[in-house]
This record gives sequence, structure tokens and C-alpha cells, in this order.
Amino acid sequence: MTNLKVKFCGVEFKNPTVLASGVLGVTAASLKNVIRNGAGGVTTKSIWLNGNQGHKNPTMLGTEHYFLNAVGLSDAGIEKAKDLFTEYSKPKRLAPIIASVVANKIDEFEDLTRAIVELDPDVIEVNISCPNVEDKFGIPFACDPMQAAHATKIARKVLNGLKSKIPLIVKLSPNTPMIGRIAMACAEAGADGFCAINTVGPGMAIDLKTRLPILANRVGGVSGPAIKPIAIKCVNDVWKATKLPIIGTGGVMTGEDAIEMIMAGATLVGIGTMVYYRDVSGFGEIVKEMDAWCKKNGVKDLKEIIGCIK
Amino acid sequence: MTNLKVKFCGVEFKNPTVLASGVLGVTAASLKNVIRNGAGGVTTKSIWLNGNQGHKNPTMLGTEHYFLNAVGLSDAGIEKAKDLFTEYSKPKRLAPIIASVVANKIDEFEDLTRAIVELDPDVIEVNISCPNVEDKFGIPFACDPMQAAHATKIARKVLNGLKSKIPLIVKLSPNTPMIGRIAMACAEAGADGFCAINTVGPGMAIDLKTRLPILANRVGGVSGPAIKPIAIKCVNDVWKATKLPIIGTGGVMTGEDAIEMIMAGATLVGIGTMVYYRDVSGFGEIVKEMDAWCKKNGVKDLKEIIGCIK
Amino acid sequence: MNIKKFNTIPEMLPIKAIVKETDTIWTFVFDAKVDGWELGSKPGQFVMMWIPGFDEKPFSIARDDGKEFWLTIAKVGPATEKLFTFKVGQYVGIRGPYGTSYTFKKGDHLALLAGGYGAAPLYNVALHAAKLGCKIEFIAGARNKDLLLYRERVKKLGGGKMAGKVKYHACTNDGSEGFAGFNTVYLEELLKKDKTINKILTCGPEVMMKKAAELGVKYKRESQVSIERYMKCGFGVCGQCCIDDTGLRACKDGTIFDGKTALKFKEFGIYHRDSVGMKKAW
Amino acid sequence: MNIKKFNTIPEMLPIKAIVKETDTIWTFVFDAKVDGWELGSKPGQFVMMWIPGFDEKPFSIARDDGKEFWLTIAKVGPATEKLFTFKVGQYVGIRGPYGTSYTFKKGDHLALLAGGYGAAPLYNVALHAAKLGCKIEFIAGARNKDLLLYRERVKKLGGGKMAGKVKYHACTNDGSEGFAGFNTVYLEELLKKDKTINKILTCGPEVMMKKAAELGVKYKRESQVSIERYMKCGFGVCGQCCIDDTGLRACKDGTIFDGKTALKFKEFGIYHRDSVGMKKAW
Ligand SMILES: Cc1cc2nc3c(=O)[nH]c(=O)nc-3n(C[C@H](O)[C@H](O)[C@H](O)COP(=O)(O)OP(=O)(O)OC[C@H]3O[C@@H](n4cnc5c(N)ncnc54)[C@H](O)[C@@H]3O)c2cc1C
Ligand SMILES: Cc1cc2nc3c(=O)[nH]c(=O)nc-3n(C[C@H](O)[C@H](O)[C@H](O)COP(=O)(O)OP(=O)(O)OC[C@H]3O[C@@H](n4cnc5c(N)ncnc54)[C@H](O)[C@@H]3O)c2cc1C
Ligand SMILES: Cc1cc2nc3c(=O)[nH]c(=O)nc-3n(C[C@H](O)[C@H](O)[C@H](O)COP(=O)(O)O)c2cc1C
Ligand SMILES: Cc1cc2nc3c(=O)[nH]c(=O)nc-3n(C[C@H](O)[C@H](O)[C@H](O)COP(=O)(O)O)c2cc1C
Ligand code: FES
Ligand code: FES
Repeated sequence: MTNLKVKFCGVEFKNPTVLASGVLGVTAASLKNVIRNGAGGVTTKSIWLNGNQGHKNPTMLGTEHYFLNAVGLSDAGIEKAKDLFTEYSKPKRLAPIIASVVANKIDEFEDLTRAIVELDPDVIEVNISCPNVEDKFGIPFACDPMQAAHATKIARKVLNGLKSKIPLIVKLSPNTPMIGRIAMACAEAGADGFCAINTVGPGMAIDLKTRLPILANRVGGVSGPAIKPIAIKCVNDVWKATKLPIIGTGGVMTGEDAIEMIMAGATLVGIGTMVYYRDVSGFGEIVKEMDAWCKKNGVKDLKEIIGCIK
Repeated sequence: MTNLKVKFCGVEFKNPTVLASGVLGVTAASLKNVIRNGAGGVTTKSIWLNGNQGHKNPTMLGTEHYFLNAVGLSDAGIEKAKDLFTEYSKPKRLAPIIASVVANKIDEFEDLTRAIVELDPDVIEVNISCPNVEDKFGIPFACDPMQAAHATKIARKVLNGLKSKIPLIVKLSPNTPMIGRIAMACAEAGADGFCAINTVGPGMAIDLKTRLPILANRVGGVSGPAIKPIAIKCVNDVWKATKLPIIGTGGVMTGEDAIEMIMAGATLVGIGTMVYYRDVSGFGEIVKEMDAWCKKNGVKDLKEIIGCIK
Repeated sequence: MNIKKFNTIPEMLPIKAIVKETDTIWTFVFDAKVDGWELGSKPGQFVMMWIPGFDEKPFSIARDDGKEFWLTIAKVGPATEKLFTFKVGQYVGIRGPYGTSYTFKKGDHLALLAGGYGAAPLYNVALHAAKLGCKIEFIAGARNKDLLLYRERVKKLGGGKMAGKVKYHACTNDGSEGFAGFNTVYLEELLKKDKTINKILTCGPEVMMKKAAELGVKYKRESQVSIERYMKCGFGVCGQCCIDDTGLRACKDGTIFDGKTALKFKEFGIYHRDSVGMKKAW
Repeated sequence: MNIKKFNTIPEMLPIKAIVKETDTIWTFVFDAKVDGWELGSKPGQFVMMWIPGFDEKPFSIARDDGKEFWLTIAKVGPATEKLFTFKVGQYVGIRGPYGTSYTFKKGDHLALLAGGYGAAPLYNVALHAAKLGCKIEFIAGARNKDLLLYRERVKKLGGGKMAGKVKYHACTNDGSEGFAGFNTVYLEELLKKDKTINKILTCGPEVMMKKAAELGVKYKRESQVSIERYMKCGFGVCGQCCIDDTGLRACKDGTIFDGKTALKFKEFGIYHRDSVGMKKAW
């Protein structure tokens, strides 16, 4: 067996696969089930300070090429999150848990970060990039280096103030022509690493019969096989720009996809929509596929290939 | 038979399918062959004033989900274009031809537009959005409303000066969170319509064996089935923002895809990568599929459904 | 790779007929097979129904004979109220079928324990099980006689060739028809009396199903329950419907679970979660 | 939908062997079948070969027997020079096979007219046609004896069971072997003498192939030519290889065309285009 263990911002993962935020991330039991199915770590669905209703159904649809979602970041807020972390840590944490946090006013990240630190997540992921909440912040935060850096700085300050050692990463949007620049701005503002990418677009699918967009929110973020090349490119941009650890996320369906992501610059590999195509058992299968690839290609430790492309 | 004839900026097309720029667009004979296969119109490969070498191979690759290209806008320049237009018009034009023009300095659009007008294209399409020429202009022109408007204004001025009635359209990039705003800026600067979208991303595909990006240019624009929802969304944004005629382009593989594009706001439907999946005969097949859909759904004239979604 | 499998875009179907069971419970009838699409469900599965431009909700399949399928729906809130304004011929979107199904085979003697609209999917079970020649005890529970859904249809199944093999047992709280009292009490009596009943298949209020599963354990009969939770995707991705402590998904690992398995679920019969994941007691 | 069909990502294959035909013409040998991939080509088809990190170019298949395939390559410029620095075991990327193929069947008497490296794909034809028991006249042309590619291999095909059925005819400009002069002159003599030759399959310089197609018309024999053009995609999308006046694509509608069809192409034997689409005389 190859050494698939990786350290990400000082946190050890038994393998590089991590459940992406928003998929199977509502309850602690669900997250534990994902771990039992082979994932090296999990990310919570994005947590709001005071909760958020989300959009009506249809919130998701899939084709063989892509998946669209406009769940709208539904969440019950910090009290439910406390419950989730308590349950997840009983009797002890089976694997690291990343707390994804979201807000619709940048300043809200201050109280939110403070509240989240109390839950003691292994990593804090600041989600500045959900395209479902478009005009409120989808565009400004995620596609503007200044705003992205500002959000990062607020969280950094809280962590420093609390003398917390919890790594802080920023989840980046691909829907900008300058993801590298945005990553650099966040790095300067105190990010320890990144998760890239969030969903692409957004996109729209129309029902020809009723002449209505199918998703209740009209548009939804694109994920799944369709976005892999975009994710690979973005991860490579962020890697070249910052050399900070990245959770490479987007369109990973197989062990070879995961290896490709690592070669582009990822340390961990985020996996969400795969569950639609292969089901939750896919985590364990992907880890096996990675192991098989490593054996066949003489890779002893995944560290050897992080960002190795010429 | 439904009336599939459409007027686009005053130019009549026998059906709404139009060959997208860069596919089968090197020679006049090739364009004519596309018309014979059923397309309602054609777009030339983007024309430079003085030619451009383009990238080395591999310049393209495809999977069942997407197609990546980094041809790099290879073209022999205006003299070859003259030859192409002469040949295409012999003995007479079988269908409208759209001249796609490209430059890497905005000011070059002045001489280029002047030269192109002499070839008397049915429509001039200003390509401000090729992601393959990234730092030179892929980002600035296409993703910045000011720059996009500036390019449009230059072409508009030349056309006005020459008292030319040739419609001027701008080809938009999806790789910005504000395509609607950019379209509005171009409309104010004198665009008569739009082509949306150019390729998405760009994206990257890595060969695991050699640890090299496969495309010689490392990255390439994403097209094909993967980008349809993004194209639909962008076309709808541009339609809502400007109500100007649009060549809706991106991921159209079937007659139903074409109908969806029209419902989102397109008047014509641009088709490129379909050739990879269905071959050139797909044009005629798509037109038949559109006709069948219209019959089944009681649509007598495509005008009824342009931008009809609620 | 089976491409169809990955298409979860709603199939637009016109409502073929509407049958009013009561004022607030209607059965919507659809073609089960149209050009290029087929429902192909098994008893116990459900579909997601898109009420275009409004919302999309899960409903159990009350009948699928390969030609038609039925959804029996109670008007309880905004989405169902909207649906009740729809007329025959109007289109709704259907995706699915989703979830696991009840399992039974030739030779089985089934107790089908139905509470409320649970009678609808269990009618679908009865329909298919009768074809296999199973002996069936259909034990319906309701507050009163008028709320005994599917009574006539189930009785009809017991006619002709199946005479004597499908029995309908009504239980009403107010005694207006059949046994006066909970159908679980009636079930226990039946289990005591009739040792040939080998499976209890149940659908309805969770407290009732929990009791049924416990009776299954007590009397050593297999039981199968249907665990419904708030659903968004219906295909196992969003995690909205996960059940404590296993994290199994009601929509994909269920809704039909073995009763013994369900009894191990910490929340079974106790709580569920709302659309943002907050716990709510049943 | 056949998904494999839409995968045009290069398959990475190690060079299995290199055979030096001359100093500047080498044959690269590969496995035709590896885990999950198979070339499966027909005679006359070509592949795109990626020289990793450098360029990707089209090459005709010189042999595909289901186990191995060969590419016989002349060192003529930057890409082929780079390739000639590769050693056995190094990886290149192969995609394809692309293009149409030569057609022939049992009972045919074939004249295979080869110019330069055209001998390689025609050897592949001879290999497969010999298996069908076709009679074969392999007419190779070169400046001199040392440039007569595949001579020994073709001669070997004519041994054993096929004795007398595969004949090798050398034609050299300098008379250093066989007939002194153009192979098209030799072909005409043969066509006059031997009325049983029913098909002329040719590959090589376009002027030679044009002459062969004209001979086909003159002597009423079917002819098939291979039209090579500057190629980028190889699968019919980019339009780089389109032929005037038909707009047919050398890479997909060809490279193998019926000789009579080709004679109608305005540019056949006259001009082709470079990588930016400019016309260039042959
Ligand atoms: C697998 C499954 C099968 C079902 N089968 C039937 C059936 O055959 N007939 C029938 O009448 N009803 C069925 N339901 C319940 C049905 O989905 C709800 O009645 C419906 O969603 C109510 O929506 P509303 O907007 O009208 O009411 P609301 O006021 O929104 O909700 C009323 C109640 O319905 C439930 N509910 C609402 N939304 C959902 C949701 N997305 N998922 C699950 N429950 C929800 C909640 O318990 C809620 O308290 C089923 C539910 C599930 C999960
Ligand atoms: C269908 C087909 C089959 C071929 N089969 C063989 C073969 O079996 N053996 C062999 O040695 N050569 C073959 N060639 C030619 C081979 O592709 C070129 O020799 C090679 O591309 C030269 O590249 P270079 O960089 O070494 O030379 P360059 O200096 O770039 O080019 C030398 C000449 O090669 C041709 N050429 C270059 N690039 C291409 C291209 N992308 N497509 C087509 N022609 C090109 C041009 O005529 C050019 O003038 C074939 C070409 C085609 C189209
Ligand atoms: C149903 C669904 C819900 C999602 N919700 C969130 C979320 O709450 N927060 C977030 O940061 N990303 C969210 N995402 C984005 C994913 O975390 C991930 O970045 C994206 O889907 C690309 O990865 P994938 O192709 O592996 O799914 C969601 C994605 C899906 C499909
Ligand atoms: C091989 C290829 C070459 C292209 N070249 C150009 C080009 O020269 N100019 C341009 O404006 N767009 C170019 N495009 C973009 C297409 O015109 C089109 O906008 C895009 O591919 C999306 O449509 P599709 O999915 O139908 O291909 C090219 C696309 C492909 C696949
Ligand atoms: S409803 Fe989404 S996982 Fe069950
Ligand atoms: S090489 Fe691209 S079409 Fe022939």
C-alpha cells in the first residue's frame, strides 16, 4: 500500500479524499457515514450564523455531463452546528472535519468565526463563492480580490485574537478571469490554504414544455464531470500563484481524476458530485484506484506528485 | 413545415443554425460544404489583419463531456480572407456569411474593420473573447465592460464613416460574472447584436504518464455538452439586459438544445463542437429535429419563442 | 455507463385523470410509459413531482401497472394546494422512481398495515403480490370510515381468481367501520391467531410503523417499514434525509427498511428534520 | 452513445522497438492492444502521434496485425527530429485510427503503386490483402535502390503459401534496381499487359497518384488514392485539411478517396494548404 496519508496545513488525513461542502453534509451521522465509506475527511454544509432558508425545489438536476444545484445554502445556523460537532466528535473524531462558513455581509464573518472556533473544527473554510446568492455576494466577494481579501482578513484577525491555531482556508470561485490574483490577495490577508473550486457558472436548464427554468432559483452552479478541466486549471493557477496547500475540488469522479488534481497542485481532493454518479461507496473505490495508480507508476508517497506538472 | 426562416439584424437566414467560428471555417469550400449539409449560415474562423501562427498541436481534445481547444486563432490574414470571400460568393452566396474578426491590440480593429467591409460580409462579429490569448487580451477585452465597449466603438465608427449597413455584433465571453453588464456597454457603444458564448474556462487536461498538460498551450477553451447550461444562462442574461438579437452558441447538440437556446433569448443558434459528436451532417439533422419539435408543440414561427421563458 | 440513469431532469407528463378520494385527498393518474420514457417502478418506491414554477415534492407510487401510475396526494400545504388547482391535461414534471422497495415473493402471507395515505403504496404492493398469488391481510387504520382510503380497490383485488386470498380489515378510531381501535392492536391479534403470516409490510405514521416492527420482533415475523424524511434531491446527494445514527439516507438507502434495522435507528419514531436540518419530534 | 468514440485523449504507449530503414527513415513499433485500449485500424488509416511536450503529427499505419502496429517515419523537420531522439521505452501519445481505408476483397488483383514512404501503408494493404488471397503487384518507386522502403518485407509476403501471388516491382530513377524510370510508366505497361488487374491502390507524391488515377480512368480500372493535407485535429472538426472545391476533409472524408472522385478535386495534384490555410503548390 502506498502512503496515501497527507498533511494539510498541519492536519493529518488518512487519505486525500475529502467530502466537499454541501453534499451529504447536513448531519453528523451522515458525515460519519461518508468516513465509513472511505473518505479521508469531511466538510460540513456551509454554516450560517443565524441560518438561511435556501431555495425551493427543484434545487438540483443532473445529466450524464453535469449537475446543477441551487440549494441556496439552506442551514439552521450555529446552534444546529454545535449539535453536529458534538455528535461528530462522539466518542472521538474518526477523521478531520472542515467547517465551511458563509455569510452575506462580510462583517458577519467576525461573529461567525468566533462562534465556529468554539466548535473546534480541524480546518475553517470561508465560503466566499456561492453563485446561488448572486447579487448579494456571489459576485462581489468571490470575484473581487479586495473583497475576498477583506473577508479573509476578518477571519484571520478573530483567529489571531483567540490565539487559535485552526488553519484558515478560503473557498474560491472559478467564475473570474483572475483566480490566481484573488488567491494571492487572500494569502496576503492570512489564508493558510485554499479550496478550489466552487461551482461553475451558474448555468440554466429550461423545460421546453412549460418554458420555465427548471430550478426554482432559475440558475444553479455547475458541478460534476463537465467542470474537471476548469477545476484543474484553477487549482494549477492557485498553486503557481501561492504555493499554499489546496483542496482541489471539481469534477473528480475517479482515482485518476484525483491524481490529476494532485499533479495540478492539490494536497487534498474535494469530492462532491461524484456521489451522484457513483454513490457514497465511491470514496473507498477512489482511494483504491489512487492506490492502484500509485503502485503501477512507482509513486510511494503522494507528496512526490503535488503540483508536479511541468 | 414550420417557418424556420429568421431575420437577424435585417439579414435573412433560411434556418437559425449557424456554423460557429473556428470550426470547419478555414476555406470557402468547407463553408459551402457546411451549408450543403443544412446550416442556415456560416461564420469564418476569426480573421486577423496580418495573420497569426496559432499554437502547436495538440490543439484539441475531446471526451464524452467536453471538448478543449487551443488552436490559438491561427489564420493567414486579410489577403487569404479576400480569397475566401471571393470563392464563397461564386457564383452567388448560398447563405449569409459572418466575418469573425480578431486583434490583439484594440486599435487594430480600426484597420481590420475597414479591410473587412471591403469583403462585404453579411455580418461582422468582433471576437473580443478568446481565452487562448489570455494575458494579451483574453481577460482585458472580454471581461471588462470598458474595454469591450471600446473595441465595439472603434468598429462602429469605421462602419458609420463608410456608411456601411453591415450589422456589427460582438462575441462575448462567459468567463466573467457580469456578462449582462458587458453586453449593455457594447450595446451603448453601437453593437447591433451579440454572439454568446465563446468557450468557457479555459480548462486544462493533464497526461498522468508524462505529467504534462496535453494541449501544447497548456490550457484550452471548453466547449461542447458541458457548457450548455452556462451558455443558456449567459444568453438569457444578455437578452434581458439588451433585447438585441443574439447568436446563442455553446453546447448545442440537438434540435431541442437549439429550441432551448432560442427560448433563452437567441435568434440564431451557433453550432461548433456538435461536429465532433455528430459530424457535419448534424446541421441538417438538427434543423429537422427543430421542425419536428415545432410541429409537435404547435409553434408556427420561431419568432414566437425567442426569449419566451417566464 | 448507463446514461439514462444519470438524467434527473423532470419528465413532463400531462395529468391523465384526477380521482377525488375525499375532498382533500386526490389521486392523480399518469401514463407510465410515453415516448422514450418509462417509470418502471417497484412497489414502495416514490417519485419527485415538480409543480412547474412552484415547488417539487416526493410522493409514493400508489399504483404502477406498466401502463398507468397513480399518486394519491393529501392537500396539506402550499405545494399540494397549488397542485389541487391543476386540471386534467396540465403538465407536471416527474422524476424517479427513487428509493428501495418492499420485497415479497410467491408463497408469502403478507400483513399490510396501512395508516392514512400509507394505504396507497400498500395497495400497489397488494396489486403486485396478488399477481404472485400471495395471501394478503390488508389492515387499514383511519380516524373514521370516510378516511379509509383504497378500501374499495383493495376489496376488488380480493374478488374473482383471488377470492378469499386478499382480505380487507378496517380499523377505525371511532368504530364507524370494522375494528374500533388502533390497527396495531388488531395486527397483534391477527399475528397471534394466524401463524402463517410471515411478513408485515407497513406504511403510515412512524409511531404506528415502529409498533409494527416491534410486533414483528415479538412474534418473529419479518417486517418492512417506510421511513419518510424531508427530501430535496431524492437520489442520495444532498444529505437532507439522513437518519440518525447511521447516516443512511431515507431517499436512497430507504425509504423501505427492514423493521429490525429501523428499530436500531436512534430517531425512528422519535424525530425527523425539517428543510434546514433542525430536529423535530414526530 | 458510444462513449469511447468521443475520447480523443492520446493513449500513452511506450515505443516497443525502433527499426532503422535508412538514416532518416525509422519504423516505430508499438503494441496494438494494451489494457483497455486497442488500435483496431484498417489499411490506409492514420494516427496522430503526440511527441509529449513538443508537437503532434499525423502518420500512416504501416502495419497493424492486431498485436503490433508500426509507423514508418521520415525525419523532415522539428517534430520528427525530436521524435528521432526518443529511445525504446519512452512514451508517445497515440490517438486514432482516423480516416477512411483502402477497400479490397477476395478475388481482387491489386496494383499497389507506392512512392516514397507510401510503401509503408501499402505494405499494410498487401499484408491484409494477401491474407484474403488477392493477387498483388507491388510497384515501388524511389530515386535509387537504397530508398526502396519495405522491399524485403513485401518480398517476404510473396513467399510460402503466397508464392507467385505477391510480386515486387522496383522502379528507380537512376536504374539502380528494377525498372529505370517513373513507376507510373511501369504501371501503365503492366495495365496494358495484364487485364486482370482490377484495382490500383496508390500512396505517395500527389502528382504520381494523380497520374495513377488518370491511368485508372484510361484503362478502366478502379483506383484509390490517399490525399494528405496539413492536419490539426484529425477528426473532422478544425477544417484545416479541407479540399477545394468540395470542402471534403482529408482527415475524415479521406484520406482514401476513389480516384475518379479525387480527379474532380480542383486542388488534387496542384496545391495544398499550410498550417494557417495559405495555398501552396505541390
Ligand atoms: C418518500 C415520501 C413519500 C410521500 N408520499 C406521499 C404520498 O403518497 N401522498 C402524500 O399526500 N404525501 C406524501 N408525502 C408527503 C408529501 O411530500 C408532503 O405532504 C408534501 O411535500 C407537502 O408539501 P406542501 O407544500 O403541500 O406542505 P408543507 O406545508 O410544505 O408541508 C407539510 C408537511 O409535509 C412534509 N413535507 C413538506 N415538504 C416535504 C419534502 N420536501 N419532503 C418530505 N416531506 C415534506 C412535512 O412533514 C411538512 O410538515 C411523501 C413524503 C415522502 C418523503
Ligand atoms: C494522413 C497523413 C499521413 C502521413 N503519414 C506519414 C508517414 O507515414 N510517415 C511520414 O514520415 N510522414 C507522414 N506524414 C507526414 C508527416 O505528418 C510530416 O512529415 C510531419 O508532420 C512533419 O513534421 P515536422 O515538424 O517534422 O516537419 P515540418 O518542418 O513541420 O514539416 C515538413 C512537412 O511535413 C508536412 N507537415 C508538417 N506538419 C504537418 C501536419 N500537421 N499535417 C500534415 N502534414 C504536415 C508539411 O508538408 C511540411 O511541409 C503524413 C501526413 C499525413 C497528413
Ligand atoms: C448539491 C450541492 C450543494 C453544494 N453546497 C455547497 C455549500 O453549501 N458550500 C460550498 O462551499 N459549496 C457547495 N457546493 C459546491 C461543492 O462543494 C463543490 O465545490 C463543487 O460542487 C465542485 O465539486 P464536485 O464537482 O466534486 O461536486 C455544493 C455542490 C453541490 C453539488
Ligand atoms: C476548434 C475550435 C476553434 C474555435 N475557434 C474560434 C475562433 O477562431 N473564434 C471564435 O470566436 N470562436 C472560436 N471557437 C469558439 C466557438 O465559436 C464557440 O463559441 C464555442 O466553441 C462554443 O460553442 P460549441 O459548444 O457549439 O462549440 C472555437 C471553438 C472550437 C471548438
Ligand atoms: S433527499 Fe437528498 S439525500 Fe435524500
Ligand atoms: S485535420 Fe481538422 S478537419 Fe481535418
